[in-house]
Amino acid sequence: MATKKLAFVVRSLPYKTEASRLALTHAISSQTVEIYLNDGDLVEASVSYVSDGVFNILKNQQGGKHYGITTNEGHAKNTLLLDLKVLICKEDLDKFGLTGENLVMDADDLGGDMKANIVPYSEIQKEMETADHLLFC
Amino acid sequence: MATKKLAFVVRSLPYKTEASRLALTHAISSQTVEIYLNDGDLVEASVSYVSDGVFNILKNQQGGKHYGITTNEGHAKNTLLLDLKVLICKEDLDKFGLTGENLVMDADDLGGDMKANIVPYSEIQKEMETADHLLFC
Amino acid sequence: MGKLTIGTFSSLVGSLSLDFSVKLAEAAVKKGHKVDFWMSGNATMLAKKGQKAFKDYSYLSKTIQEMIATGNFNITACEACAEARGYHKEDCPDGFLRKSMDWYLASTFEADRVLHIGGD
Amino acid sequence: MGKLTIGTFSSLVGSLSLDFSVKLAEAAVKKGHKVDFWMSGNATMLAKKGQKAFKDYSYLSKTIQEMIATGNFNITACEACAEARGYHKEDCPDGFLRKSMDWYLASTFEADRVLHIGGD
Amino acid sequence: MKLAVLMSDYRTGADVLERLSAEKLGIILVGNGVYHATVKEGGKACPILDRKADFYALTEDFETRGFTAANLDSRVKAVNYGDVVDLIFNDYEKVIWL
Amino acid sequence: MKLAVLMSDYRTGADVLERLSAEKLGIILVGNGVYHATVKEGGKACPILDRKADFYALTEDFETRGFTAANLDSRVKAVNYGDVVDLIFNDYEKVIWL
Repeated sequence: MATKKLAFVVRSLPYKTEASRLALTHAISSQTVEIYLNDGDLVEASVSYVSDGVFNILKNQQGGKHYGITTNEGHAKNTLLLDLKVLICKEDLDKFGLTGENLVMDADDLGGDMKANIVPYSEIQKEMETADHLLFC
Repeated sequence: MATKKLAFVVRSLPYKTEASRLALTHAISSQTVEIYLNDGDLVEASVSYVSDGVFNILKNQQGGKHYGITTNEGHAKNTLLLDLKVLICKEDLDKFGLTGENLVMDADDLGGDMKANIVPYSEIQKEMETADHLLFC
Repeated sequence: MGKLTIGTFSSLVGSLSLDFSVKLAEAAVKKGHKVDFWMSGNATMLAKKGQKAFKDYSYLSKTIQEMIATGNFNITACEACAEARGYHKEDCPDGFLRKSMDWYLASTFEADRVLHIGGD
Repeated sequence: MGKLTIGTFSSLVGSLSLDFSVKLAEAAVKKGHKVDFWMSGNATMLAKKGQKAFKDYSYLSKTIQEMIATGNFNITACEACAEARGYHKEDCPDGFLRKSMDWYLASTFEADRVLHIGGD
Repeated sequence: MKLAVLMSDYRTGADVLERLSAEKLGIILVGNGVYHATVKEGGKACPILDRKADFYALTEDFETRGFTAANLDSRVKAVNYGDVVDLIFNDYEKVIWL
Repeated sequence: MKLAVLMSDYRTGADVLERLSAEKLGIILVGNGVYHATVKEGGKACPILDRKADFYALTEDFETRGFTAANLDSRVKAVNYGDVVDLIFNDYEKVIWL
C-alpha cells in the first residue's frame, strides 16, 4: 500500500503545441490508474501553473467555436472536478496583470468541490520537493 | 519566358525542428522545377542565413555518426554545388563570434564553383526586396 | 481573383499552425481565389486516411474535401516525407496528390502570394 | 538496476527530441535497467509500421526492435492519439502496445526515475 | 516593398521582426502571436507594438485563447480569416510567417 | 532535493530554470540546449552557466551541431548517453526536461 505523487508543472503556452493539453489529460488519467495497480496502491497527480503556463487557465476560451476542439479551460476544470490539487503561481499572475477573476478557479458549475489555489512560487517549489516525480511541459 | 525569384531566409536553429533542413531541401529542388514549367520559365532560389540560422552552416556536423542522418552542413554544401546564391549575415556572425573559417563557404571538394557570401544585413534586405516571394523558416 | 500557394511544414494535432493554414485556405477559396496547398515534413500527417474525429483534436478532413470539390484547391503531400512516416500510396486520402518537392517550387511560379509556414 | 519511465510527446522526424529519448532508453537498457517508453501526441508517429528509411531522416525501428528483444523494454502508444492520426491496430509495429493514458501513470508507480519530454 | 508579417509566436521571432524594413509593413498577430496584443508584462505593452506598422490580430485566435477584442492594445485591429486573405492580396505584395 | 535538468532548448526555458532550486542541481545540456555551452553572444558566456550547479553537455548532440569538446565553456563537462543514464540514476533523485 503506497501512494506515488506526481507533480505536473505546466509552463508552456496553450495551443501552439500539444504539451500543456496533454499534461492535463494525462494528469486526469491518474483517476483510473488503479486498474493497473495492486489494491491500495495509488498514483496522485497535482497540477501547477507557472510562467507562460498560467495562460492555459484563462476563462472563456473559444476553441470549440472557432476550431471545433475542446479547450484547455475545459481540461483545467476537469482537474478540479476530479479533485486534483491545483496550484497557480502568484508572482506570474502579477507579472501578467491577471487575477483569480480571469481564471478557472473551481468546477462549481459541474458540481465539483475542489478550488484552485493561487500561491507564491515557494509553495510550488515545496510541491515539487514532496513529489516523487516531476513532469514539466 | 520569365524567372520567379524565391528568397529562402533561414533563421531557426537546426535539428530541433525540421524547419531549416526542409528549407534547404526545397531550395535545392528548384533545380528540377522546369519539368512543371513552360520552356524558358524558371524558378530561382537564393538562401540567406540570419540570426540563429547561421548555426545551420557550421562545419563538422556529426549527425551521420551519432544519429544516422545527413547533416544540414551537407545540404548547405549542395546549395552551393547547385549554384544557388547564398548570403550569410555578417552582423550575426560577429554577434556569435563566428567567421567564414567556421562555416560551409564553398563546395570545392565536390567540384562546385559557387562561394557563399558574408554580407551586411542590408544586402539580405535587398535580396528580399528583389525576390518575388519570401520563404522564412 | 488570385492564386495563393501555402507551404506547411508543421504538425497536425495540437499545433494549431496547421489548422491556421487550412482555415486561411478555406477563406481564400470562399472568396474565389485558387489555392495550392503543399504539405511537407510533419504536415504530411494531414495526408493520412482514416483519421478518427475526437473532441480533443481538430479534424480537418471535412473542410479539405469541401475545398477540393470547388475545383480551386490543390492539395499535395511531399512523397518522401510521407513514405518516411510509413504513409504509402494507399494511405493517401481521396483527392490528395503526392509529389516531390519541386511541385511546391513550381506552384510558386504562378502564385500571386506564397505563404511558407516553416516551423512546427 | 532500476526502472526508467520515459514519456515522449514530440514528433518523429526532424525533431531530434524523439531520437534523444530512444537513444537514452537504449543506453539505459544496455546498462541493465528496465525502461517503459510511452508515446503520446505526435510521438505516436513512431508507432506506425512501414516507415521507409531515408538518409535525411532518422530511422529508429531497428534500435527499438533490438530493445524489445531484451525483454527489458516496453513501448506503448496512446491509443486515442494514434487513432486521431489514422493509425489503427494493424498499423502498430510488432511488439508495440496501444493503451489509454493511465498506462503511463501506472508505469510511473514503480519507476525509479521518470523523464517526461513534454513539448514538440 | 509592402510586407505582411504573420507573427505566430510569443517568445521567438522578435529579433527577426525587428530588423525587417518595408515601406509598408503590416504585422498580423496569429496563433500564439496574439499575446503580443493582449498581454502587458509588468504593466508594459509589448515593444513590438512600437514599430511603425499596421497591426492586426486574428479574432479566431485571440478568442480561442480566452481574450476578447476589448483586451487588444488600442493600436491593434481585430480581423477574421477573410480579412487576412484580403489584406494579403490587396494591401501587401509579400507575406511571411514568423 | 537532488534535481537533474535536461535543458533541450536555447531560446526558451531559461525563466523556468532560473527559479528552480535544489540542494544538488545538475544541468545537462542536450539537443539545442548545447548552444548554452558552446556559444558566446557578444563575447559573453550564457548567464545560465553562472548558476551554482554541475553542468554537463551531451557529446552526441554538440558534435551533431558542429562543435567539439574544445568549444565547451570550462564549467561544462562532456558526457555521453551512458553517462547521462548514470547521472540520472546515481547522482540525482528527480529529472525534468526543459
